[in-house]
Amino acid sequence: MSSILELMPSVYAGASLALLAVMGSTLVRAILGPTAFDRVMAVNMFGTKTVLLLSLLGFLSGRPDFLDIALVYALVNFLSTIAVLRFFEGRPQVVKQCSTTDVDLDVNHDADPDASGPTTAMEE
Amino acid sequence: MNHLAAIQVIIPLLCAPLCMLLRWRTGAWLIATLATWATFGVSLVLARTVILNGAITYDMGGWPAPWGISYHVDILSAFVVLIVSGVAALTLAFAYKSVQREIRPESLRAFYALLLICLAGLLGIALTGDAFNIYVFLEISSLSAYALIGMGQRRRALRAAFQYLIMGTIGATFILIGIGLLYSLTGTLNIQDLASRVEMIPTSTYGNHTLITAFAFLTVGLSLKLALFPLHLWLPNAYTYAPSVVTIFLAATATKVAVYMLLRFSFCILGQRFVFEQLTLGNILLLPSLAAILVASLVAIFQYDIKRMLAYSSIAQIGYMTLGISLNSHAGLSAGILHMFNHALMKGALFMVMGAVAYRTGSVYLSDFRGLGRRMPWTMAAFVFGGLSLMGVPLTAGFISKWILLQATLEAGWWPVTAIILLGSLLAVIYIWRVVETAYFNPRHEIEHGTEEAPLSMLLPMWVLIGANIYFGIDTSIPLHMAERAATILMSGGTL
Amino acid sequence: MNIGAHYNYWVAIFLMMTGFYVVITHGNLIKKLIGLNLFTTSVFILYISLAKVKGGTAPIIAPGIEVYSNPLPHVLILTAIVVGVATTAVGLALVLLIYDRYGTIEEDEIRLKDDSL
Amino acid sequence: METFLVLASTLCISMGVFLGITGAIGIFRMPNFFARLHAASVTDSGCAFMLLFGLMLQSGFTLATIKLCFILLFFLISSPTAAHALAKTALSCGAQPTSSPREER
Amino acid sequence: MELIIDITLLTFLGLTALAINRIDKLFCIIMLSGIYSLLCASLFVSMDAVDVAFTEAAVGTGIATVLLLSTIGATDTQQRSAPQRPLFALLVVCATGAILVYGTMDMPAFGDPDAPIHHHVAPRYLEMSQQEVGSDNIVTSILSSYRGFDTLGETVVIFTAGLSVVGLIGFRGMQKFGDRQRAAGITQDDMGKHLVLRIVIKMFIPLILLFALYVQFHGDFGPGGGFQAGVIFASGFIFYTLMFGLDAAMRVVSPRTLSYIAALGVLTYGGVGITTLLMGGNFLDYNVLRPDPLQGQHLGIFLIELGVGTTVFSIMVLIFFAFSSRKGLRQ
Repeated sequence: MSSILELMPSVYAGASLALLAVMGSTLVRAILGPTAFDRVMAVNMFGTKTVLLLSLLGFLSGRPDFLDIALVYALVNFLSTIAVLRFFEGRPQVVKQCSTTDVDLDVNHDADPDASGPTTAMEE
Repeated sequence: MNHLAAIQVIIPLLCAPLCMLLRWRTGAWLIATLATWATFGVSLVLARTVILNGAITYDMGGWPAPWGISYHVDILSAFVVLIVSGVAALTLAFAYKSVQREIRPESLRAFYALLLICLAGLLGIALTGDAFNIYVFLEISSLSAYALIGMGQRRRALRAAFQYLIMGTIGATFILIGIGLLYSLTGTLNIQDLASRVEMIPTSTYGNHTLITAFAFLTVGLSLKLALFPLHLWLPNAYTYAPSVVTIFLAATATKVAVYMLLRFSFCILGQRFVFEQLTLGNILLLPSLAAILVASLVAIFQYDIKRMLAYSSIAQIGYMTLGISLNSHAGLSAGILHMFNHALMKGALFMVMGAVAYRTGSVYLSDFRGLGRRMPWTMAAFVFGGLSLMGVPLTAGFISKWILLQATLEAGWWPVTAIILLGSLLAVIYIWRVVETAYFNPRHEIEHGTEEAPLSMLLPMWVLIGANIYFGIDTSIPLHMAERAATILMSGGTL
Repeated sequence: MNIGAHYNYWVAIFLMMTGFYVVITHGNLIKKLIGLNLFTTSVFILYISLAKVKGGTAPIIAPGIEVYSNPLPHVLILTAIVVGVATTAVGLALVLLIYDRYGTIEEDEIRLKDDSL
Repeated sequence: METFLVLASTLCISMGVFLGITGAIGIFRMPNFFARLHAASVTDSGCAFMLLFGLMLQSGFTLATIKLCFILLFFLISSPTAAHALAKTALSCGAQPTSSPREER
Repeated sequence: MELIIDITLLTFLGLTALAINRIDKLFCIIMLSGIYSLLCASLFVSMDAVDVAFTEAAVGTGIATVLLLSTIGATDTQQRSAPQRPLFALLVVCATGAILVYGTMDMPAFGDPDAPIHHHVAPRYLEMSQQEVGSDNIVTSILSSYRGFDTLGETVVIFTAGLSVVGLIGFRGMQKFGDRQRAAGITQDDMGKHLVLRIVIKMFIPLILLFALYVQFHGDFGPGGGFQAGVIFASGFIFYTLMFGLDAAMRVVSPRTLSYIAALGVLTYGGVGITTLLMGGNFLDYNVLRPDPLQGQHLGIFLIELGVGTTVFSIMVLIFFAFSSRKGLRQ
């Protein structure tokens, strides 16, 4: 019977390695991401993967009562996403400044802050 | 009454939040002044007990030394605490009128609270016997200093505060790295325990590299805080554009506490034998201090803003202190420690004169001093006496420390260094004379705007400092005695 | 296993040096503060990697666990993190006011504006 | 019972990991932002749910399970909301969800 | 296994640090510094520093990112100047790095159990702290009892940061934000359009505050304590401000009251110290608070954690109010 339970740590180890790989790819997306929103999405995804990694590490090291930290990570990750959205609220021209590749977004006129609605096309 | 050491830091630390709780603005000044005068009283009693029956150790939280944080107050700490709280008491007395002109009324309470916190930070550094606690209180005093400098009227104060913040934090992080490396070798943070375990490390084999790197980082971090010559770039702007009260307080205390930290780390923890024989701290410090004395005094001559001139002269005077330390002799060390005391008196008085002139004429350029000799006689007389003490003219405190320094260098046989010290005093004569000449002997001043004498609340503390300058020039027993005993303790590795 | 023995310290030093480089070279005040943050955070990594004991767990007493990591550096770093945040907050307040009074947060533009007075 | 729990949790965890990896590949393959956001957020919630559920199976009725429930609950609500808000702001700030990849301008 | 996780996390950190150095868009750097703190925090967890990971995540990713964002919201998001004197800087940096690497050559290997630091002061904390201080979490017992004076210094540092922001920016600067908004005709400066977000956040804020209280009082047995609780409590308020606008938030608690709460927090901490003085023990010696020393320790730790929590909460919210009140200045 106990042999089956020995299986679990290796499952945790495999899962955490995979999660590290996913975090790596999210990190690369965060660094390369053309538009600013790509970066926000990458940070959000990075946060959720870190939470999962921590829960796995908690189980791997046999101290599962450290899950408060994982909960705080989720909370803080949500907070920083909302703060970024608040930063972009109603300021489209700021978004262009924050995108790395100076893709020539064909903006015929500079959208004044209050005008909502799509005015530009933004892609690679 | 063995709680003195704790009370000394607690009074300013807890009066600061009190200042914030009051809505009544002048109440904040009242609390601050009472707190500083009480701290000065406590420091007098503390100094007396330390002189009479040796060092006091006080365990915070009741835990014995290496486990809890313990305060170890010896002669050197009592001496520095005396300087810091004395200058603070006089600065607060001076501050009532001067701050009304320079600080926005709504941020007055925050200003006084920050000043008290800065005082508590400096006292905390001088008293504590725990290496990491020094870092915490260093950060407290520097953080409040950044904010205080940032509150200056001119927009360049913000720029100076930001530059000081960046260089100060890098310096503090270097000190943190140094403490971390020392901790990794010994496992303790208490200074005396650290000293005993550092001796046990056979520096020839294991642990030699880490110890040298820890010493290197600590020296660079401390000389950044000390504004030793190559790393002094933040000091002139910080002292020139800060409010006058902040400049008076910082110029007379912050650099002295940094010198105290250098002494405490290199003599008490790393041990005088290791630091001077193996790592030749003497030669490392000698060159920058000589450069500081010469270059800073030279640059001071060409400054138009007199506060900036005095800031450069402070860098030169710090060069004298580090020169005393680098002599690696008992006389040199006591000269360095004594100069901390005398320099605090001189610079405190001179910057108070600047505060009074700024209060009356609004700025302290050389042109503002024209004809001040007649219109502000007391203030300018105080400037003359302060200048004489800066030059090292006999019967003033400046002369005593220069005299002992000269004796120490002659005793060590470094006659070129003595020549440089005398040259430094000569340069001091030039840049002081420039101001005195414009104040007294300048012909007619075109627009005789009616600036009359500075108010009494400014003149009194100024003249108390000038009186102390002269008194300790004549009867040098108390400070010299304390400096000499402190030097003996340091030379013996702080264990006496 | 010598590399594994000191890998933590070397990466901490590399991060320290990157932060230090950012602080020295970049003129933008906010970037300087972020570089300063990098620099101080990597000192924390150095401290914490000192405290780790191979095979030890977090210093919270739990039944049936013997080997714990060293709790003292953790306490030191908790205080140092607070100091780091406080410095960043004061630095950012100064940046706000500098932008208010100078209109720019680039160091050389600020110097230009001051020298042109 | 024991083996069933182990098998179930291994299955859940591997499903979660699979979803995670698809998400990671998705954010690189998708042409524009909205497609990438879709890939990221769906797999995020899925991976989180499956992984945490797998861990819950393993830890039985202890305090850890309750904490895992809290995390799972928080994730199930906050992660889609964040993705929704991000998409809404992106839309209002000018990102144009192109209908098909061929219209590369 | 742990070594592989450590090494991957460290390489990620290196990658992020290099990216921060290279990219010149401020917004991207702030996002990357958020990731940097998250990576640091997970590295701390894998190195068994649980409380430190808690604080680093709550502060580094939460508060620092939010403050940086509101700063570049009020200033500008463009970094214009090219790096100056890179060669000289590279030289200085490599020199310092070389000295440091030279210094670490003699340090004990990573995780080496018989390093000096594990045998001198730390063993007493691990063995005796349960009898003497009575809390399972050794870090909390050192933080609040053995080295309680350090934590008083830490609280004063946070209080100084709040004071400097109040001194530099000032309460009137924050109040003026309201009428500047009204003058600019922006009546509803909040994320009104996000209906879904508004409901979710309204649902979450009470839970977040409850979780903060749990962290505050759970400090003895698990990771947590006054400082972390204060930051989470403040993040609840920051959520509210982000969602419902600064005006509404300032009506909930005005900056002036926040500075009073902060002052009271520091005074609670100092007050506990002074009562121990008056009751005959040394400063901050909790054994004298109650007849039974262990209860005294519990009471003392409870009170000072409360003081730290209140100070940190009010100062963090105060700084956030001050920074977001500068938002309208740029237009």
